[in-house]
Amino acid sequence: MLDAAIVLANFVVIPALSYGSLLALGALGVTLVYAVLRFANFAHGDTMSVATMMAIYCTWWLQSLGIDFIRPLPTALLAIPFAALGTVGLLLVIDRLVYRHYRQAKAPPITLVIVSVGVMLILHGLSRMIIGVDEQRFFDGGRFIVSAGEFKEWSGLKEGLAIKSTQVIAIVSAVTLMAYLFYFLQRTRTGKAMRAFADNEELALLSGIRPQKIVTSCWILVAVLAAVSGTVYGLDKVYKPFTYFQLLLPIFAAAVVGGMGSPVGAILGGYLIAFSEIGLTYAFKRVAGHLLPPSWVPDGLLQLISTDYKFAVSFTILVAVLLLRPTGLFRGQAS
Amino acid sequence: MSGRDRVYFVLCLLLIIGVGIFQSWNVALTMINFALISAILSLGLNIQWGFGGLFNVGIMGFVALGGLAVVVVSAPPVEEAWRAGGWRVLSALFVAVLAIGGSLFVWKRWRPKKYGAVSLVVFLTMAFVLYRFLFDPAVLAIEKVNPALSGFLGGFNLPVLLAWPVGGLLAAAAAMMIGHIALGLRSDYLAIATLAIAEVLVAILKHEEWLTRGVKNVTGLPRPVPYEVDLQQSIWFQEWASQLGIDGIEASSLTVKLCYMVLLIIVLALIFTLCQRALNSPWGRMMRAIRDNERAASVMGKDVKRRHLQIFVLGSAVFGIAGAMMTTLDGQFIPSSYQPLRFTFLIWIMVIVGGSGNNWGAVLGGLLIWFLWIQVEPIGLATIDFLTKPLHPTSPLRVHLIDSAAHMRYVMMGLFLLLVLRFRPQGLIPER
Amino acid sequence: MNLLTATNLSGGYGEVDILHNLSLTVERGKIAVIVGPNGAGKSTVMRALLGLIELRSGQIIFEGQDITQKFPQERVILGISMVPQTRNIFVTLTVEENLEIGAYLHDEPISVAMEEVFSLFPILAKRRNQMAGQLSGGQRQQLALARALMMSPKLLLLDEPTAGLSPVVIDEVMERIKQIVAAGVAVVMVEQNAHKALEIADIGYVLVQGRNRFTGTGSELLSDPDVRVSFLGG
Amino acid sequence: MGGRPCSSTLFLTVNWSLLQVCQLRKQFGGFIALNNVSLQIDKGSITGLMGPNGAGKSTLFDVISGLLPPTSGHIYWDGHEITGKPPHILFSLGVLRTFQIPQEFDSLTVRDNLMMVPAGQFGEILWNSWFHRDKIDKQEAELAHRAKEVMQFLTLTPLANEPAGNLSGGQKKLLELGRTMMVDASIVLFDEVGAGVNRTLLGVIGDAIVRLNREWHYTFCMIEHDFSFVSKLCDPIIVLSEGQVLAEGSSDMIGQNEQVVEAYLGLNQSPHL
Repeated sequence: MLDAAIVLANFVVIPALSYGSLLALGALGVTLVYAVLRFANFAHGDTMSVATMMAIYCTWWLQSLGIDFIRPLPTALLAIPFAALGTVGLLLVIDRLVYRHYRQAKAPPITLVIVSVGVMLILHGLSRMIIGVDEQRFFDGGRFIVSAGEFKEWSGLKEGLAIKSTQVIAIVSAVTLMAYLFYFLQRTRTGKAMRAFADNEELALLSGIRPQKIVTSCWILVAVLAAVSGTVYGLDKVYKPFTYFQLLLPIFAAAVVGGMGSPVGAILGGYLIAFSEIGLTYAFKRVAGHLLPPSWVPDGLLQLISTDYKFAVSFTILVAVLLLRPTGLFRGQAS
Repeated sequence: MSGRDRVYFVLCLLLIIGVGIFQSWNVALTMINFALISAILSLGLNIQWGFGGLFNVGIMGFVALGGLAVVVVSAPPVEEAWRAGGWRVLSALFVAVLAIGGSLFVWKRWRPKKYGAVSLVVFLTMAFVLYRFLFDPAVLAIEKVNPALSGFLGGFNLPVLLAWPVGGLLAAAAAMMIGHIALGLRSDYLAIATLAIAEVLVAILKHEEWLTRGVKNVTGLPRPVPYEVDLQQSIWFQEWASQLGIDGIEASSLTVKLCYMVLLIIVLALIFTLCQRALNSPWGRMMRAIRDNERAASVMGKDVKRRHLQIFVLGSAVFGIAGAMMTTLDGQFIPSSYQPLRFTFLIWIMVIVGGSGNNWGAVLGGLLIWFLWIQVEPIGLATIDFLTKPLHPTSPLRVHLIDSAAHMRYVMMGLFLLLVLRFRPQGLIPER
Repeated sequence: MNLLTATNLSGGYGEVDILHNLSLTVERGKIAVIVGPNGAGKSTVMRALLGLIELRSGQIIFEGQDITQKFPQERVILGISMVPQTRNIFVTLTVEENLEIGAYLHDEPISVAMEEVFSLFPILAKRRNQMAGQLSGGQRQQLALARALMMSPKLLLLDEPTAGLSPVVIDEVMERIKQIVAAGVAVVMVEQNAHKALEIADIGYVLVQGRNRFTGTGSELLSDPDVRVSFLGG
Repeated sequence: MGGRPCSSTLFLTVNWSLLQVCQLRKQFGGFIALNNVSLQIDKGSITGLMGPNGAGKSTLFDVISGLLPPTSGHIYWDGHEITGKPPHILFSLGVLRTFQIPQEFDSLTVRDNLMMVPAGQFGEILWNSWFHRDKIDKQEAELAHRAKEVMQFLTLTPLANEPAGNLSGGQKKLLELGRTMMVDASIVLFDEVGAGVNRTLLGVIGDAIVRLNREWHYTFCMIEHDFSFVSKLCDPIIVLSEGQVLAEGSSDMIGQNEQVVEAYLGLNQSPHL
């Protein structure tokens, strides 16, 4: 019984929690842009990619300096603030050069979506050009917080529980960042102004809120979210420009499922997508092996959908939600 | 077409001739062939976006379906695989279709009743178990049949040219289903939905090995034109080549490419004529009216929903045809080669740069952007090589820059798109 | 001295003028009401006073200062606050947050202003932590007024504050407006509901097709038979 | 209250009404835009629809023309129920409407804006546009001829090849009117044809409406605020207030109806008081 729970935690719950945390951060980035600037930002995946690239270079630099006082934590954590700063600068420059023109011309949202596709291509090309298409590993420090062997010894169970340090980092950093984001949106003057602007732009203008300030703070938040989620994802899995481009879809899925424009929705959507992706493609045979008498355990893997379709799961959920309830499960901004 | 528009096309032609002279005619012809297919894709998107204002970001999926059509139509059948589990797979798919149809029926019938949702879940679970019971062993059996060479069901061994219209029909059928459910969405949601659906389609093609061999690819697909080897060995061809004074091997490869080119031009001309006729007719007028103002068009008696579905299906059929042509040209079906950057976003750049709403513009965009897509790399390489000449040949910066030139195309494409959107939003050849 | 004097305003959206040589004045602590048939350009006057449409000619003086060329934001800072007719609250923010946004341009602490506003609208104090979207129609209208008052404006522009409200609630809202005026704020109010509005007006303007047709005190206008008929659009 | 009573179950009365609206109700959330409106529009009439802002006039048009589904109630066309039918079906019955804010097709020329109107054009079928050009050309020539007449009638001829998006507000209104003249409409629902139109142009439009009514036997129902304009053209006039029919009758009756004047002034004898 306990063994079954451990297997489940090991292969479903913990990976889904850490993956879901990162999806949630990504979806928050998409949803903020949607709420404040009112378009679906196709460039977000590649923004994360460029941010991560900055973090990787910065990590290498710190490593070459021999700075490792935060062992056993990975050096990359020290690099995140620098990457975030760099991303803030990048996004503000892009906004000034690209988006601002269309905002002032009051272009329809669809134009902005196409524009963001252009930005996506440029960022994607830049990351390929600068760091290359290959996988980059920049993780150092301790791999495991709890290793399977230690756990078995300690608990005396047949199954071991392994918790990777990157999984814990993902969950902790996501929760911290989300907490800060909600504090910012709910408690600070600028955060409230941002929500007011997202709610009713004309009235916000009548109240003296300057749109440029809101837009700037929105991009700053998006940059920080992208830097943290991108870097931690790279630590946990691996960094590769194309993978980050592909992350765009599960992120969109999370944002849409939660309701575009709703921060709470984005977070719940992130976990929902992560749990269904991992849960539906996990072979439950090992769990069943601990729960059922040996003669009852079926021959098959007890896997609902083959792992090949991991990504497809989130897209299918996305499409289903779009069709049945386009405002998202948690009521985002309706048309 | 105005004088300036002609200049654009002449410019395209000159660029390609330049490639022929400075690189090689073989390269130039390959480029032309793919540029022609790009022009067809771009026409397809122009039907959807330019005529009707539908924001479809799922082009890749329909192109891939067109590629699948080539496999299904023209690959030789694998008898052993059919015996091993072909019929069982088909019956599993039949069960799946029945289950989906049945669940829709149950949902409609029982939803108001108390146990509607429960009965639906029970029904679906049963259907799923049955489906997996039929499907899994069959797939295993098929994929075991000589996995290094086949391991899939194969096709019908029919002439490959037949695959082109079949690809169109397959894509149209898929578009019909997708359109029925997705076209009611707002434009940006439609974009996300189509992007996702295309990914799912390609994921299926990538992983259903019994159908497509998956990552093992289907190679050696038949051709509508002669093989180089046969040409080289035939006496009349050798004589003809020596008369022209060209090397036999090069002559054969040029001839094959020219044959393809003729076929492609025929198809492009056909689709273009149909597009032009449609656009310059009351049908085109109605479509543009719907695009401009759906509400007013519906009050003026136009059935907006049906028309949207019509152009969605039509444009997707064109993608399917182009996809089949591309797979034929490659001679192989590589599911993992379908990437949204290449098959969806690049087509969007073609239409927007060329001029959406104008068929000439779409064709121009297809030709021009394809040229740039291919040539940005050598041009970039030459530029970097020239600029970094002063550096030592093994200096890390120079090596890195030269390595990265290959990826400049994405940056350049993004830049083109942004520049055109900003300074010439109506495209090179505007709607009218 | 007049707080606001607008003289010979002409302009509109695009090429067609909606306002033609329109003039109006408001004194401190007084209420001016603009009434007239549908399509007379009443709401356009409001937008013109706040600088939301371009004027072709005319002049607007506020506190002796020519503000004709100023941006809407600058006018807000000078003390002109507007309550639009629709979408005039932030539905996803709480009542209190709506008021905080109302005082966005204020640098000093806003608790005093907020207490004042709450004493004027006790119902809002009770619901200060509720989402504004959950308020009833009349409460929403009160919140919209309260939000505009948080800026401590000298002039309040109200665009049909009673539209879509039931008669009992209309009385309530009118009562609040009277209190606001009594506190020294000048009000320009556009009203469909001419009877109720003219009853509390210090000065009334009847607009017909973007022009001044009648001007007078509320009761004068109400008793004038020509005014009554002109409401049918003549 | 105004409006004739009508029973939706026993609809056997022989009458001349072309369009009959019975107990129509439309609710947006808690807001009641139409509160059991019953009225009828007689064949060949020019019916005026007046009322203060927010009385529900445009909503009534939206429901009749199929853009909005009613919450409850029925609409009959020539005795047949048409409640909830989609706009393009109603169009084929001859129900045309214009919008308060002109809804032109801005990238189409003025001529194309007119020529796109008739339904079921031969050339609107894709197959025909490919393979039956000659027949299309013939039909197009007829349409172009009609469009030319309409443009002449409305003094729009010099703008024939201009994209409609470039027109001024008044010209767009004329174009809206012109679109209704491209087909043999049975009833035209006109939403504020006079808004933003100068007096001379309004005269032109008024004349056109009368002529269309007399010569082409159009039935009109028009929302209009300018009482003098309405009283010249319309008989009867129906006044809506707060989602209900307040009064109905000739222009003289309406002009002297104290209730109507009061409604406009905002002193309503609303029944829910």
